[in-house]
Amino acid sequence: MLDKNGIAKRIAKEIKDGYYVNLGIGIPTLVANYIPEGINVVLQSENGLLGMGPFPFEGEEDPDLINAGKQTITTLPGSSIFDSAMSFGMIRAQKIDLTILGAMEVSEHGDIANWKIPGKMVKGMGGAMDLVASAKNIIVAMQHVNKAGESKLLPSCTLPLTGVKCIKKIVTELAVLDVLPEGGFKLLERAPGVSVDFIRNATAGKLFASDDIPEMVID
Amino acid sequence: MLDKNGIAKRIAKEIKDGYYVNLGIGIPTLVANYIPEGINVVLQSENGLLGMGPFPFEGEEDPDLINAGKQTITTLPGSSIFDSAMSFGMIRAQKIDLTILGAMEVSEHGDIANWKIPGKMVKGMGGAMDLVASAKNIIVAMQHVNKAGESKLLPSCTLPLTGVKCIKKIVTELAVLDVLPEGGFKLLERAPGVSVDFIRNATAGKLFASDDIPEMVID
Amino acid sequence: MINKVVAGPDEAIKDIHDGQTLMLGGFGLCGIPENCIAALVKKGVKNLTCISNNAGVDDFGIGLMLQTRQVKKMISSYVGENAEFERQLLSGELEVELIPQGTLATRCMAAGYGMPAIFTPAGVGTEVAEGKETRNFNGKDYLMEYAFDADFALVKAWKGDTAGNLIFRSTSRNFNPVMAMAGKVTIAEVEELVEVGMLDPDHIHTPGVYVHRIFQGKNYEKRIEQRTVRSKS
Amino acid sequence: MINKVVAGPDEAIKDIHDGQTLMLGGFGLCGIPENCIAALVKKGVKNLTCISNNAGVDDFGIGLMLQTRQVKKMISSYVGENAEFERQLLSGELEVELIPQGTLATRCMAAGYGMPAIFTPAGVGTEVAEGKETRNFNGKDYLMEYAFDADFALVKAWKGDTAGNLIFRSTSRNFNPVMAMAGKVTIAEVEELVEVGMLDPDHIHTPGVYVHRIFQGKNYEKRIEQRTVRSKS
Repeated sequence: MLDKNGIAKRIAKEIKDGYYVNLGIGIPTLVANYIPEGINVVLQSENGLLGMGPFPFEGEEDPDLINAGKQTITTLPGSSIFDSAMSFGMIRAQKIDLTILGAMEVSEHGDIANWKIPGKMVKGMGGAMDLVASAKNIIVAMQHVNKAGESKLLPSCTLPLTGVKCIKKIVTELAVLDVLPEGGFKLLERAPGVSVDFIRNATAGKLFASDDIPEMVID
Repeated sequence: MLDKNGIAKRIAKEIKDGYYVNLGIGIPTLVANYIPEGINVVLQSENGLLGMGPFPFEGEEDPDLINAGKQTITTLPGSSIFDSAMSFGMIRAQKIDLTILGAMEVSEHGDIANWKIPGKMVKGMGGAMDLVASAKNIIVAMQHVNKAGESKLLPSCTLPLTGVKCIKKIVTELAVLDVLPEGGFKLLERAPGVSVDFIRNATAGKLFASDDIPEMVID
Repeated sequence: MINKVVAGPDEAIKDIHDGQTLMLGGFGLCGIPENCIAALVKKGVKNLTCISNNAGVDDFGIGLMLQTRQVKKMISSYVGENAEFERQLLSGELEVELIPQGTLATRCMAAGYGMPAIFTPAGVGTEVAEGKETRNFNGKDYLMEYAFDADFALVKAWKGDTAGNLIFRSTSRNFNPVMAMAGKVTIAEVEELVEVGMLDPDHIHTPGVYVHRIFQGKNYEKRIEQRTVRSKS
Repeated sequence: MINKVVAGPDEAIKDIHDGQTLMLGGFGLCGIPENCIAALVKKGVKNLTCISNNAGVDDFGIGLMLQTRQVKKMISSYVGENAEFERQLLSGELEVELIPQGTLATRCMAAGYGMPAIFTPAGVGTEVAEGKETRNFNGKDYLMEYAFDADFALVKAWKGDTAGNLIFRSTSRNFNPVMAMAGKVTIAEVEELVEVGMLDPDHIHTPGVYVHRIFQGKNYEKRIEQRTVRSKS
């Protein structure tokens, strides 16, 4: 079973040289730490930056330079700044190659819910709805089951949706899965030491698994 | 009867302090020469400039700095440059206070034709259709009659239209006229020495004229 | 050039009235019109509808106007980290319309570009789409969203000149340029106000035609919401 | 950063094929991709649809591609001052679609911003409106115009870096940034190509994400179409 960093490490392997990538808050942010050597990637922050660099050294924080999570960050040589309309313009126009974001639930049809829990204070969708509706390539980083032990990979979402039929790949602490165009989760890889049956039990939606599902290779 | 510079001078009196103005090609361009002292005006060139200055001194022409008529020009302190989408964005959003342009024909309903003569080579409408459709305040600078002696102020346009119901004021070599919302040209001023009857004869569209139409004051 | 300079925030906002709709630039606490917000609190104008990506924190940004109950409605994409906001929302004192961040930005741009409506796929199939026209182009569904209609836009820039030309610094640009374009009246506060001719025409982010009033702000706090650093070792 | 540099115009345009749709930046002869046009003439690719505000003059700009009969169709707002253009148009060799200048710019922007269509009042009630959907918003009629779909955009910038970031100079900006956003593949030629880090992130007009290939051009003629001057006396 993977920890958060393990999930981030596995997702980092999906990033190809030359990709422009948007990382959501939470586990996706960690992915930046595991981008393989020799792979040139440009991170977009949807408030209006291409070429997000690491956190600043202590004492060098610039209040005018933050990311979409409102964290102080830095730029890199080759960075560019733009307004929020252009930022979401390039997202809508699919200039961003890969979007990685978290989810509360994903359905076997690729629907995603990640912004609202009825009865709880709703903070807002931020850019999530724009990102899931527009991105050509989305990976969801999430826990397979919630704290109550219930599967978050469902036949259909129970929570208010963020987007419909948009998720194609999921990486959890247990597995890597594709969402099939005809519906259903296709098991691609198991976390080290996790059995297919264990994953099946943790997956409420339809699961397709062949007999020999390989273990993930992370390092 | 006014010459071209006279028409331009009379139109210049319509410009108020603080106006952003777009000047079309031909007589409208001359208006810039007669803007009264003490009146602050910013000229927009729709290829992407606010704050158009005079022609450059000989030898100081910059091929990267031209106006919408493709003439070499200069900037002024406070000028700004932008792309053509923003330029027409500010035109559509009515941020430009006054547009002055030429016409082949204007109808008594405020329709304008100034881009195409069937059977002749058509060069294109350029920005004219955007300007007439968007501007809140348009003055047409034109000759009252064409070279064949026919009126260009008509009951309805005979040439392909540039825009409909958009012209509110016309200045010709003979007169200043408003286009009435209910249709018809209302005579406001006569050119020095020109009689109302003369203007009436030169106007094919409906003309409304009171008994005492003042002469234009130009200088 | 046309001089847009006013003495300060009080004069700039003097004709903002109860019940009007304001756009406020900024993302989180980054690039917010601190001086204008302080002046609005001082003036005590009420029943405002505020269009802003976020709603500040309890004691800063739009949060200050929430403390004084000046806001009737917030139109935002994300309103977290604000206890007073949450209290007013749950008690029904505050109306909130949550819209996707890109839709928010693009509805501002639409207003500034004279486009009455735009199409975006954001929110298709979700509750955001309820009551909205959906239209298919090339096999993909889009929502039709309308341009905003705001009485005033309050924006914060780094540098500005007396003609209203604005330059923003780093990611404090965010929503400021698109809101500057969108206000019926746009008020810009700047850290440094310069004479015309001091700014390179090629570097101007917001042309002065969009700005009606400009003043040099004071005492910028520029509070950091999430201070994240790495160690030098 | 991702390196977008190619050796020169021949390599940059090597996969442009007969029958494709190209956008070409520039207004008149100002800010046109001179090197790419020369390479296209050399390559001899044919039956092109060219989206460009103007069509050059007889012996410069797109006019060069008209001389060699490489253009099947021009989509422009103004095509004056070109005898060969006129000849081909009248003889039926060349197809021309004239559209309002603002509509042209905004259809490019729509493509770059992922908006399938936009609304503009330009052309309402004229022959431009024929066959188009008209829609009334707030008492005013607008035409629905579609985003362009171009295989390649060829733009000319002043400076660029190896990551494809572009800065334009003065009014040679014109259509270049909106076309740069709109091409499926965007090729930028620049007067000065620099390493990443040499351009201020706040001054970049076109972020590198929109640019697929960049090269430093040579021998810019920058011909002036209407040389207008005043005397010093």
